Amino acid sequence: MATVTLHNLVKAYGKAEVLHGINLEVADGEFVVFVGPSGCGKSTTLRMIAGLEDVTGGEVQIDGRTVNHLEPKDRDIAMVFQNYAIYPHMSVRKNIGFGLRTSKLSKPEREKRIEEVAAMLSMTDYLDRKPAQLSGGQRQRVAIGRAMVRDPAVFLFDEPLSNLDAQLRSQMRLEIKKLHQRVGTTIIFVTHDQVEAMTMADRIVIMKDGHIQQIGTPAEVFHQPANIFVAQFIGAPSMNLMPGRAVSGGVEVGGTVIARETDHSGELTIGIRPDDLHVTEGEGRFAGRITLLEPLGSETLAYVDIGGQEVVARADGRNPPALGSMVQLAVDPENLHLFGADGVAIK
Amino acid sequence: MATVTLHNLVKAYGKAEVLHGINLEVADGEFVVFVGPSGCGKSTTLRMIAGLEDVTGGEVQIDGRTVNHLEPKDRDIAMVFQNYAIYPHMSVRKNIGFGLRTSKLSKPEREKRIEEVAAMLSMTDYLDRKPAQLSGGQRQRVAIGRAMVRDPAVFLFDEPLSNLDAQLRSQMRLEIKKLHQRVGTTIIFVTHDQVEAMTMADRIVIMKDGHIQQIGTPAEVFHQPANIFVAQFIGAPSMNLMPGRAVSGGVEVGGTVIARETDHSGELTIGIRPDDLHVTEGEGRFAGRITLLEPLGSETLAYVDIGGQEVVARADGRNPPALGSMVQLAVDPENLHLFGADGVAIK
Amino acid sequence: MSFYRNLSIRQKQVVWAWAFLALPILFYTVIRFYPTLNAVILSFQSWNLLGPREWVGAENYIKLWHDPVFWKVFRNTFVYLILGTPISLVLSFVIAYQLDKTRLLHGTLRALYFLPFLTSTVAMAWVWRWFYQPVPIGLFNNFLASLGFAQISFLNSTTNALPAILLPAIWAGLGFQIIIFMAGLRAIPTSYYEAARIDGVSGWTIMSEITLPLLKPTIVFLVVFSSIGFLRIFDQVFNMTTNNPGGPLDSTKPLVLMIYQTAFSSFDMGYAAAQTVVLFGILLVVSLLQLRILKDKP
Amino acid sequence: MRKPAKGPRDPYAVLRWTLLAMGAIVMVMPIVYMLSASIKYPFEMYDLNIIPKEPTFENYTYVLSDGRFLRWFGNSLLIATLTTISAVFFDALVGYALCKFTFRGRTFVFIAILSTLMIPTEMLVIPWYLMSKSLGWLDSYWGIMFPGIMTAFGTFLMKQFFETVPDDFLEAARIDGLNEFQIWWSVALPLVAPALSALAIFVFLGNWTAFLWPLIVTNSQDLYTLPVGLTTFSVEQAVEWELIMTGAALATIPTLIVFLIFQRYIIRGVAMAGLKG
Amino acid sequence: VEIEYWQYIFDARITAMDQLIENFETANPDITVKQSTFPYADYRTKVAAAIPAGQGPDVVQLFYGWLNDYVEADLIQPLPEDRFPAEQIEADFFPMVRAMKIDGAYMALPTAVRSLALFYNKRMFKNAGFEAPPANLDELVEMAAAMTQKDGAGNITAEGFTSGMTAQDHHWLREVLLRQFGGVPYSDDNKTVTYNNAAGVAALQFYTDLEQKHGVTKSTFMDEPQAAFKAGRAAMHIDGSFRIGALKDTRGLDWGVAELPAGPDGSKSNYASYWVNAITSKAEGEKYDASVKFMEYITSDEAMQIWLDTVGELPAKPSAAMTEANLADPVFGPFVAGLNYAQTTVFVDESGQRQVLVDAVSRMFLEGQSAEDALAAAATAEQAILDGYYNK
Ligand SMILES: Nc1ncnc2c1ncn2[C@@H]1O[C@H](COP(=O)(O)OP(=O)(O)OP(=O)(O)O)[C@@H](O)[C@H]1O
Ligand SMILES: Nc1ncnc2c1ncn2[C@@H]1O[C@H](COP(=O)(O)OP(=O)(O)OP(=O)(O)O)[C@@H](O)[C@H]1O
Ligand SMILES: [Mg+2]
Ligand SMILES: [Mg+2]
Repeated sequence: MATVTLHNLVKAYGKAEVLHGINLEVADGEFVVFVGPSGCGKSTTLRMIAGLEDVTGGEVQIDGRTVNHLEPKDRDIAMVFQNYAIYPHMSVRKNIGFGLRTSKLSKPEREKRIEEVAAMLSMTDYLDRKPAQLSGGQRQRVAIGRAMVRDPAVFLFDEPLSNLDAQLRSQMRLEIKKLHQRVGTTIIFVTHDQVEAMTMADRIVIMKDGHIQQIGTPAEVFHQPANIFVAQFIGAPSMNLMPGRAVSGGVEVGGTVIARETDHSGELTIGIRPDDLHVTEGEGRFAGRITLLEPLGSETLAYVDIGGQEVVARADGRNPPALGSMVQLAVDPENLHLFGADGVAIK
Repeated sequence: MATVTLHNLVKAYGKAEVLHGINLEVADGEFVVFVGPSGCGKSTTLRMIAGLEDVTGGEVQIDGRTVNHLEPKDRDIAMVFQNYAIYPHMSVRKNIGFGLRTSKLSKPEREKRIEEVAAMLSMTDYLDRKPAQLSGGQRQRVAIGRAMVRDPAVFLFDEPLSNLDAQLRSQMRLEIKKLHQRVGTTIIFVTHDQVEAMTMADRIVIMKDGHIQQIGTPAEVFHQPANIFVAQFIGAPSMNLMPGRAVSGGVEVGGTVIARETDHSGELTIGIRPDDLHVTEGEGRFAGRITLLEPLGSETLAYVDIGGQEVVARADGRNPPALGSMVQLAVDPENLHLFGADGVAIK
Repeated sequence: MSFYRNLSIRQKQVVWAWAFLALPILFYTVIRFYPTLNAVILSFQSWNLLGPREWVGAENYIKLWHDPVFWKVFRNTFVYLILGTPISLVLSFVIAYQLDKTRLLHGTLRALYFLPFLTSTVAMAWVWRWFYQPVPIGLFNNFLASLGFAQISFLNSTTNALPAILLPAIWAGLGFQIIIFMAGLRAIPTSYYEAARIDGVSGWTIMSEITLPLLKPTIVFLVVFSSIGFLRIFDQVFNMTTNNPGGPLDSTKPLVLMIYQTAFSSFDMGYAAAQTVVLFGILLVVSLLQLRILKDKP
Repeated sequence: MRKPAKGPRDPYAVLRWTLLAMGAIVMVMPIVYMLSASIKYPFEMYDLNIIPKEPTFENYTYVLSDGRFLRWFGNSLLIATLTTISAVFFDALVGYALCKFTFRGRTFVFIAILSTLMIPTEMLVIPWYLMSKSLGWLDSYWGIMFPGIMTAFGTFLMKQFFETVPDDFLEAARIDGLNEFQIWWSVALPLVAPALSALAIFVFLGNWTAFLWPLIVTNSQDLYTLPVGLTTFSVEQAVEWELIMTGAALATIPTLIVFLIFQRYIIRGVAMAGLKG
Repeated sequence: VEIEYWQYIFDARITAMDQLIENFETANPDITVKQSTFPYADYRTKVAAAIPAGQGPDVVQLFYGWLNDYVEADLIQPLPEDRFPAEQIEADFFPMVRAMKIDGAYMALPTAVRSLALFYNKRMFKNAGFEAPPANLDELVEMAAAMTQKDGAGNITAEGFTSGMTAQDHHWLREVLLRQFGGVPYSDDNKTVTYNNAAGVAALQFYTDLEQKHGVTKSTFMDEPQAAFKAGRAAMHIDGSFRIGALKDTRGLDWGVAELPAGPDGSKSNYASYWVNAITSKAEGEKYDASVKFMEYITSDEAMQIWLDTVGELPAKPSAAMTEANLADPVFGPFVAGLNYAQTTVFVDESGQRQVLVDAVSRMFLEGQSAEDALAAAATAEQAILDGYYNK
């Protein structure tokens, strides 16, 4: 187990700088998830930690030691790849054992270690199969096993779940989370799926275009997004954004004034999460017509047109409003998110 | 626009029967989604409707006419494939226009039609690009455009969204839904993702192992699943299932008796959707320890161990209970699902 | 070691790359480039292999330019290319395309088509030569004669001999091309064809608008390598015309055979070297042209 | 590779199959004639019947009774095998380096190696001979083998094949502490195993039938390869064809057997070449 | 001391040489001779690659026409005058061996020489009622015509006479027919082509008429003339003495040998060629001495007789060749007799010069050129080859 520190990390490919100074401290045993849209530099950061890419500027420290020039194998890390990178020509046992090739363990010790890891992943029965005979989830487990077997100080995951289907994905998510609880190793996990980030992370690092947008616990980034980008990126369906204005006594949005005090004046962007915008029987803040309904079972998402602007609101799952009907939408002023013209959140 | 009727449809590959008599009536303009686990026969059914597979037994009727022996092109259908099947060497324009090659339209008419479709899909600016220069969602739109351009009576979609990432998937879902509202063509859509099925379908057909399990509206299949399979398949996270028993005055489950009358007696399986199982401050039905938390932002999923059985319950997003704490779980007796030993739902 | 440790990842890669390549580069330099260079130098010399080498300037090239045999050979070489490459490609494509649709004994048929690729050119050249003989021993002519047709002079003819020799060359390489084509065809997703069926486009359109364009990488590969093969044709010609190599009247002689004869019958090494340099130029230009034409076009 | 394509109904199936089968028969006809000639007496050589009136294995007995034939066969086998191993090894090494490492001069090296395809070996024989002489390689197995221990075509093929290996596999191994050579050897190579088998058969065939250079470089008959040995049946102004055919048949049969046994594997390997032209 | 000897592969020659070596080694216990042999078709290439590299043999067998190049390149050492006195050689050997004398020294000597003769199929002769082989060219044409068989479509199924410029016919044309029609192929110094005249045309015309006018032969018949004769599908065939061995073992073929037919004026001519043995420049010191001894032995009368008995090639010395026994031999007799009036062509590029005549005939057959034009073109081409060589 170890801490990981990134200090002003910069990466350039030729002239193109793709990471512009990343600073991050990962505590010992922490589960940190990097999330962000495609191409934002998540993998690059991870690969620099792993030692698969040169560091253009700044420092990578593992357990307080600068490792910029260390070989991957000397960094005491393990990595799991998106396409599993398990070798199709080796049995599960050999695949898992592969991580031990350079270790100094004796043969029986290795075998024991492999069995242990397999047991931990409930893969004991499959040890002698070839990957082709495994399901996607099992393959992913083998990949994790191969990383675990060396008992590294830091686990790195690069979108390990994105090749799995929805059901498996949520299952593996849980497994990895539980594994972390059990072994307690520091984990850095890259994904572009915010649900994964939310459900697994101790802390989330949200990146965009080679910059960190926000670092925080899932609750922080969800409830106090640092800027519009984070607000939209985290949470599904995405936060509704509406143009608004700070007025005396509150903010004006969609033709209504909502009592919410702010130091800011002038143009604002108002964000409301669909979950905070309820279709209500009584009097609401906004009125609009339902253009589309997405029944999700226990709830229904209603797409409501209020004065030419479409917003998503939550409605009941059992008795959803009718398509095309006029509805009232209620929102708690506390749940408004305010952003300045520069997109940064306003307290 | 047309109706589609499947009458006792059977398909066998060699000796292996993979569809065992499918009966279905799709109304004119209806949006029907086939959903089910991998290998259950969804694609096969769809491909038989399209005319890409021979019919082993039974009938396929489109608009009342038996089409078993008709060539695909004569069935007045269009199909969108999982991997889009758009030609990498043709521009978007040519790809969309490909569907018109056999039509009798004049050149300018074709051009007009292509532009129309492109406009409908907001792809006008991309008409002269090659697929490689498009994002995944745009490619999918091209595939839909190629199907639309011929203005068929029935649209067939075979998992068209499964190659897209989560964000894009939910966006495309909406687009297809809206498209359907606009053009009103009959649509048969295959997926293995229940969220897609729920949000898009007028009616859902749930299949397993070549048999239909249930046909119903999203609300029906969610709230009144016909059997355990449907109950578990629809809804995320999956319904909690617990062994129980019918006793006088209700059902016994997890050590408590819940007042819920039923004609059935003896062993039962009790299903409770995570959404119906709330972590509560007050007195609940069950007590247990929280083993894992999945914060989703507006709510948190709590994995609770009640007497050795793990269930998933819903907790507040802003103030989730602490990991490892003892909590009470509340459930409304109305929301219990009861299944007999054969897995079939009991009223 | 510590020097190596302090290298960046990229630099380490460079070190490894050259370590991997060290022996091969030595090999290619000594075994291939040096003799090639030697040939280039030799093309400006006169040497009968036995005596000393003498500088003669561009004389060999001038001689080549004025040598009517060279121009004939030059023409032949291109005829081999211009007939051989398209014919073998079309044939192998047609067979691969049809074979791809066949399931009954698919593997066996494929193996039969591939077999000729495994045989020795010399032995097969003899069999073919035998097929081509006039009556009473030639298979084809006996066949013609038994049907009452006049016999055809296959090899002893200035017009028929070249195609007659080309045929076995095509025959021998066909199996390889068929398999490559089949692999290319298999790599095209079925859904492309199904989409086209649903759109109701005709078989010909599918072929010209979908199959062929999508096979382009395969086609480029085969065109380039089969062209190199036909431009370097030698074994078949040499072995089918052993009595009169490249004959009759040089009508079948390709450049490589001319080089061989100049070098090992006339022992005019300098002249042979000049021919080699010309051949090298032709191969280079043709390959580059093909790559350009086939790869660039959208 | 997907299964052979299939449409629901195919009206031309029978016609297609018949034509293909006929084509296949035509394709193997010359081979059949070779085999047939090898069991004929000289006086029947020029008859066209496939099954000889008086079949005889005398040619085989004659060829095989000459102890040298077996020796030549063994030489060919040894040389072709060793060369194949070496060529597959080095071609894979170079192909890998050119595909998976980025370094300045990569394209140049690649083009340079490919350009060697354009020089006919006939012209290189004399320099090779002189070189072998000064290095003392004449009349030795090594002397026969050295020009073939690496091939440009193989390098090209291997480069293509390695393109299909995702970098993740290599990086995973790098993290597991393997050095680049180990990565190549124990990760990359097994991943392209079918391709290696295809390359192996090409190289093997090429060496199995090589003629001019083995002839020039060897002095003693003990070192002859099969094709060189076979030409000893051709004498001044005439050729003993039935013996050549027998020798050719004997030379072809092993490759046919190897091919038939490993057919699937070889074809899969060849097929990999086509995927990313 | 061990010396190395090279020749091409031909079973009888190898056997003969093995025996010679055995005898030689018994006589000279301190010397061993190692024989290496190479396929005939590539022997020349092999030798040319090896000898300049100093790799080859100490004593080598070369076709007489190749010798010049080797001498010029100093790859062959002259035979020592004391052991091989020129007068002695000129007295003992057939005169054609004088071509081996370069700059006053003998460079090489043959063990045996070969000449041409007419092979004939006795069974076909009997069937056609002929008793004796043709004595002159007219008879040759007549008898060939009588024995040629054709199928309904006019395709030849059995030839009266074989022909094939790529085999021995170019020698027959150049040194035999040409002279019989009154011409000479080359000037005395061998540097000029002299056959482009009426005699030459007549000879060429005679040759091509066999196929084109008389239809008694077809040059492509059964691929090779000897194959047709061997298969019993040709009545007459001109070939060298080296063919005897191959024909001897042929099942069901009854054949005889006769001298080449005489010309229109009754003149006889023949073509003789030979392979010579020479000492390469590699042999030095005691190897050189051993090589000289070996040369002495393989050019001795004893060696020649062994060679004749084993290989069927004729001794290079009249004293050994023109014995009663040899002349009376039904097989060797005609060849030996032919040696009396045989000519040797001094080639500078054997294959090139052969090709010139091959092409001349091809042009007449395939392109309908007249004999005059074909011959004129051939003369120009061959002269160019000669000039290229002599004016270097
Ligand atoms: N080898 C390279 N050469 C040049 N640019 C590169 C290279 N690798 C990555 N990049 C660029 O660096 C940026 C960050 O890439 P990176 O792979 O880290 O993105 P990512 O966040 O992992 O995206 P994804 O979610 O698609 O994996 C991208 O703009 C990419 O184009
Ligand atoms: N060509 C075929 N030959 C034999 N069996 C087949 C063939 N195609 C499909 N099957 C079998 O038919 C069954 C149904 O396949 P189908 O493709 O319809 O499943 P699916 O529901 O579409 O699954 P997925 O979600 O994986 O696409 C499977 O068991 C499959 O193995
Ligand atoms: Mg990435
Ligand atoms: Mg499917």
